[in-house]
Amino acid sequence: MSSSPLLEMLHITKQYPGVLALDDVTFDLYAGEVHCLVGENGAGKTTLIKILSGALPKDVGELRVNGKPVFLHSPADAFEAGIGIIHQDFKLVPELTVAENIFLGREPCRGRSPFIDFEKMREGARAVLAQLGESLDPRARIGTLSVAQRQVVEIAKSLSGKNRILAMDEPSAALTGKELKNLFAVIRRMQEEGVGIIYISHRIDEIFEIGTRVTVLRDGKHVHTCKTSEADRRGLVSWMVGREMDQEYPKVRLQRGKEILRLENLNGGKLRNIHLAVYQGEILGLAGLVGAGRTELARLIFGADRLENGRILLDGKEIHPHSPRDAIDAGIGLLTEDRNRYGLIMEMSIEKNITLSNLKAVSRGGFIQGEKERGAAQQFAEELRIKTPSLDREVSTLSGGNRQKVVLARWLFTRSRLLLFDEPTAGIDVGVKYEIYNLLNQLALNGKGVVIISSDLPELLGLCDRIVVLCEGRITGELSREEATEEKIMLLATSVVDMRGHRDDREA
Amino acid sequence: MVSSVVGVDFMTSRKNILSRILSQYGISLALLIEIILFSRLSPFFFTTENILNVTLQISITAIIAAGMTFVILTAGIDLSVGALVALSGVLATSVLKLPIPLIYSFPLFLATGILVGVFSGWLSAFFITRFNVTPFIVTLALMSIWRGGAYLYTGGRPVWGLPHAFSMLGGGRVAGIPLPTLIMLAVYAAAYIVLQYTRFGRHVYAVGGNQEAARLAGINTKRVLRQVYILCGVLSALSGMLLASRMNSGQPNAGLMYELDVIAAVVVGGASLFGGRGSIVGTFVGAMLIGVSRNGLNLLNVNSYIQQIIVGLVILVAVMLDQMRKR
Amino acid sequence: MVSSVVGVDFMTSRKNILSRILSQYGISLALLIEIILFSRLSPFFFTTENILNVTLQISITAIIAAGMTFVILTAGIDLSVGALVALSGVLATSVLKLPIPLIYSFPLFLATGILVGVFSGWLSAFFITRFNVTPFIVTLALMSIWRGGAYLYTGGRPVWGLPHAFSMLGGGRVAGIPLPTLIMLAVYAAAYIVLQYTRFGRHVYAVGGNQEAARLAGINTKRVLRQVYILCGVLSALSGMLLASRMNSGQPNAGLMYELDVIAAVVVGGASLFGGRGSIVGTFVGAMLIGVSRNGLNLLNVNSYIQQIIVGLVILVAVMLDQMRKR
Amino acid sequence: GKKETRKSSKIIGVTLLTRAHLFYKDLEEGLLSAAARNNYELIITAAEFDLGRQSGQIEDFVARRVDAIIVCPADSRGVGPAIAKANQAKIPVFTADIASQEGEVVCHVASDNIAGGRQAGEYLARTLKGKGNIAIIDQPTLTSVLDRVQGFKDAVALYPDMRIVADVNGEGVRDKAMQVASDILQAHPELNGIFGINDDSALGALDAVQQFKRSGISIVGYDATPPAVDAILKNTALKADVVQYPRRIGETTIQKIREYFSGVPPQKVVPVEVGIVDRDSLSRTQTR
Ligand SMILES: Nc1ncnc2c1ncn2[C@@H]1O[C@H](COP(=O)(O)OP(=O)(O)OP(=O)(O)O)[C@@H](O)[C@H]1O
Ligand SMILES: Nc1ncnc2c1ncn2[C@@H]1O[C@H](COP(=O)(O)OP(=O)(O)OP(=O)(O)O)[C@@H](O)[C@H]1O
Ligand SMILES: [Mg+2]
Ligand SMILES: [Mg+2]
Repeated sequence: MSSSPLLEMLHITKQYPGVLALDDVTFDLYAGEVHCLVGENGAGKTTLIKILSGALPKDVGELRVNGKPVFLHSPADAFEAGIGIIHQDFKLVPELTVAENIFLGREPCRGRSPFIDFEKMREGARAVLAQLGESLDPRARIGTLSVAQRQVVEIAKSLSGKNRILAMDEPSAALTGKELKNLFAVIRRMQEEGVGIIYISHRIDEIFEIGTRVTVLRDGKHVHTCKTSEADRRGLVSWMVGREMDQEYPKVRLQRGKEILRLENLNGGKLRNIHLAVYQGEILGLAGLVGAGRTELARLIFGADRLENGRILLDGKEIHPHSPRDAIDAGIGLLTEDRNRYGLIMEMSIEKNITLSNLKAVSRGGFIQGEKERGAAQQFAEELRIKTPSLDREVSTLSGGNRQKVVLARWLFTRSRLLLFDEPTAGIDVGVKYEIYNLLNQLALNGKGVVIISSDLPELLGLCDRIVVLCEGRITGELSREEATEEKIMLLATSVVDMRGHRDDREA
Repeated sequence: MVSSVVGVDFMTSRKNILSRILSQYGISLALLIEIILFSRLSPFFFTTENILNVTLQISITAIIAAGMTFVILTAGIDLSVGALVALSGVLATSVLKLPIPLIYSFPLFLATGILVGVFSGWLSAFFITRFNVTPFIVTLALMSIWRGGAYLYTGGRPVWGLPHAFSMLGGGRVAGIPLPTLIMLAVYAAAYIVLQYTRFGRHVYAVGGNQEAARLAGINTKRVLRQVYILCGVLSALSGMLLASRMNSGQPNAGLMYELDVIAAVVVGGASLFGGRGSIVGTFVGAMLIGVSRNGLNLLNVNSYIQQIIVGLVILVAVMLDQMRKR
Repeated sequence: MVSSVVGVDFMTSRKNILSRILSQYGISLALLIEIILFSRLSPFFFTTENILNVTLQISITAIIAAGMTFVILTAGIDLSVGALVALSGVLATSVLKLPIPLIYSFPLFLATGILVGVFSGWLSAFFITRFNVTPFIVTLALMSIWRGGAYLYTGGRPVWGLPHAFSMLGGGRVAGIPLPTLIMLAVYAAAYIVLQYTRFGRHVYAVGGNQEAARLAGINTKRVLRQVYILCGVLSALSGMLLASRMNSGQPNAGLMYELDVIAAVVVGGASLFGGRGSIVGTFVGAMLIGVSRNGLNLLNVNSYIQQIIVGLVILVAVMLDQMRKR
Repeated sequence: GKKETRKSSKIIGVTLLTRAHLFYKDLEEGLLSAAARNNYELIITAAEFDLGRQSGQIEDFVARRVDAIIVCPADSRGVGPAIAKANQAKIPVFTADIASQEGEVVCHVASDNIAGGRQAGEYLARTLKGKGNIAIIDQPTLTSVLDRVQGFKDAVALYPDMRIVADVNGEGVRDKAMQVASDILQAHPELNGIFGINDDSALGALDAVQQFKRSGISIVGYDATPPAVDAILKNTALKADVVQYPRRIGETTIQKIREYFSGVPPQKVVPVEVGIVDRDSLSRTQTR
């Protein structure tokens, strides 16, 4: 670590209409360190990064790189200053390919001509992806990729330039096992090369694993900065949420009730021969690697994709959900993993997004009763602590974690009998996560079927009564709460690959 | 396109009184300025009779614009409305030529017109939802087909010689107010209530904001689209019938280029062609703005070439004002 | 290689290229079917002279459609192209009336026309990027303003009595091929290369696919938009000048409704009005499809009312085929 | 024998200005009936006011090698190059209604628009006894209409007490004409006369006058289409119409083509009479 900071952000203040997102925040970063930034949802982490990226003008404050003031009027300026950003909501062009996205804005050209050297670009893309241990086809269009794959591309994009400063806004939210390890390896390597890294995450373990220092923000204010070696988990969490929290996974032992969902020999998409049962009063976890088919399975049950064959039985009766509407009418709910693409109506208010799937409950004869609607939304907003000055705000003005809470609220409000949660806590802070776990327990307690897909393995282990593991579209095993460990899950999640004795392109 | 939180629009630091006023009224301010200006320039402008005249003139396109607002809110577009005005006009009026008393043929006339509208809207929605053809193409094709159909059916000649009493529909007055004006007001009141207070209205916004998310939230997006296009078709047909009554004839060349006027009114009124954003009040003000410009310039006997230029400028300036207020 | 991809002579080009085009662009199939059908029905259709004739006729709108493809790729739209054809036509031709030899006035003619196009495109982009007014409104306003301007400047009467040699530009032939056809092919070849192989081309797609992402990647999105609208303006002006030469006069009512034909060609060619999706080859095939339909129906002496209906159907069916192939 | 004469002997390409107006509908009928009598086959297209499209249609005819082409030019000058192409291909070109200023045209059959406009002006001046306020429902984007209005203004200019107070664009269709006429009625409580540049314009003005229950206004239209004739006969505000006899223009054009084919070179310009009809003349003779 050198003596003078690589980056200084001094007295930064940013006001949104009705929200003071940053209030006199000072933050610095040294070459070769990983400076973690933590805080509750809506604390202002992303806002700080956006100011650093040149995409958002600050109201007050000063930025210095290597002691010299810099003025960032546009993202191009930040790029010029050697600042790379991994954005929380991916900033990718769905119609362009992986390689084109990675090199967007700085495409390699043939000599000084305006013609792109596609060969060089693909090679470059392959090289950065290899650093991350990924062999995504550089010619694949972004629109066809899953959230996790997009996350990888977003990371690769920031690695392809020559950045001295790299800010990563929740890069791990969609990643699991192998991808995460590769990410950390890359971070360490860059650290050695003297790059300064800002790392944002809601997974506290990660902070201690790779962080050099950690800064806590709360309600837009700087609260605390210290070396990670001098901090402990409890302390950090209490700095963040402003109170003590003892248990991370509140587990209530439940009595398994009668079968609520039964899948018989389901086929569709990449899924093959799926047999599965979900019971009342239990929380079932679905584990697997990126692209294992967990999301597809949930979508099939929910009627979002076409079922090739097989039977779906709800409460013993066969159902044929041809559309999400059918599924919802039958009592099934699905929280999708990609809140921005498949969850939220961005230009609609928070309140309207919450009630969208269950408008019947707040209307009479087709007319929505404003007060009832407000009441319902209010209740969930408080329960999930959605941070906003008003529920009339557009969802687009919310921070990432708070958006996630809105989709969660929507599905809690539908009061479905069977709830499928695909990455329910992605981007949600520890304090609220705890509340959500309580809510999930409560749902199970009330006799609902709860299925959770999560790439956060400790979360699955802490929360589920039973974990089913998928690999390449097949169920490769089932573990009870008692027998489940991270190692066993990972083994099952890669079992098909092992059996075949060679690695699939996607998994290599 | 889903824009995200970056929110460059929110440069709130320099918010002065003017922009605060603007933020309240948007393009209504432009309309107000225009009304004041015309009142000063022409003694005939701000008279009861002329105000009724303006509302009567805009009623035809404004009624369609109410339907178009729904369509545009779903990120769609309907280019067939002008042709539909003609087709419903000629088909419905030809019913009035049947040798039966008006008291019987009139309901038949209404039924025919409405049916044409329903059918056209249904057909648009069918191709859009079933074959995934973009609304622009579907309705462009229908525009061509309906217009050709109207000419073909009439052989290019108007349907005329209709019972004189028929002209009461478009030409009559109730309490001094032209019937089309009243119908327009009723349509707007109903559209406002539907969009603001009903589940269907909410679904329209949701489908336009993010169709896939709406589907996954359990909204029957295909049905919503179908209803929206049928609504637009029916309102176009209604306009076609009113227009036919005002001219006491079915003109195969009626409604030429209305689609542009109608879409302009909706977009000037603040709706986004990318869906999910817009309001029925905005559309009304948009239609008024265009209608008042034309009327005022006609009253002032401004050369028609210069009128075109001024109307273009008015639209541009009004929307610029509207955008500046959003800063 | 490029010109064969563009597909001037479908029948003679290599089989593998042909099948590649077909699999990539579903509407090429529709075009092919149509060509085969017309060849069977009319002995005059598949003759060298008529094929050249078709390319000559579509050249005017196709050249504009190339520019419109860029605009639509950025999720924009340009409604002013038709009016610009008229305005550039009358302004540029009036230079030819100056009492100087054609050899001096002709470059001046070209400069004037191009300048009009550059200015219009620049102005559109200025309002779009600076005041955040939606492209639909800006270019609708400019359409009205330029058209009014063209009428006003000429008093509604054409600019005529031009030097006879001037008609060579639009009427001349090189190696038997009409000059406008050659210019169109050159424009398409260049547009193809720019869109596929240059940074600018990628940036156009990026801006249309996700403007925010493009901006955050350091792309100067405003500059891209400016360049795109200027390009579209210049190509419209070029078309205006070619048309003026073909008619040996500057017509203030030239290019009426071209915007619709042009946008239709682009969208039929597979572009999305929401940006980011589309191709220059698709646009060419789209323009051909519409042009061939009109030509073939004229040759077959189909009643013009029925022609409208058939053209509508052809567009609808072609795009449906294209969609079904994507399943 | 008989079978042979049934087969059409000649193919003639026609490009009309538009098919959206009754005038051209009638002209087309004149063409068709005369063509049927002569066993000519007609290929009828329409420019819809778009010269570019019309040039294309002419080029299509050349490609199809028709025996003759009839053009109702979308513009008198602009159509020249297209006609030149037909000349090159040695296909005879005839123009109807509107003349071409350039290219070789065998024969032009038309009524004079300036004369027609002048007749309308004179009629209105007679009716209003040489004084009053007059409005024009115009369509100043067409050369033929500009000529009509020119003739009308020339005639009115002879009466110092007649003033043209408004000249608005009704785009030649009834719905738009009705709208602008309504506006005019508001601005001019003292309006005495309206000239509609075609019958859609005049009838649109009539609709407005009736809806606003205005009296003392005389309207003169152009083309004398059946709905207009009916309105005149019913003693409405529409008092008179200029007649162009479009059927006769069509029939005459075919007749001239036949003369040409039979080796008799027709005269260069064949004028077709223009007249004005009002209630008296209509009830006296059945014109149509
Ligand atoms: N465009 C906007 N308009 C209004 N308020 C906004 C906007 N963007 C963010 N905010 C508000 O600013 C505050 C800080 O948001 P920010 O995105 O920085 O939070 P965060 O710390 O990144 O949270 P998370 O962990 O949920 O991602 C939040 O209260 C948010 O609602
Ligand atoms: N019909 C569909 N339409 C749109 N996206 C789909 C569809 N089916 C699957 N997907 C997307 O494809 C991606 C891959 O799904 P899959 O089920 O294979 O992955 P997974 O096991 O959920 O792993 P991960 O979510 O970690 O990538 C998911 O992100 C899902 O959103
Ligand atoms: Mg954040
Ligand atoms: Mg998933």
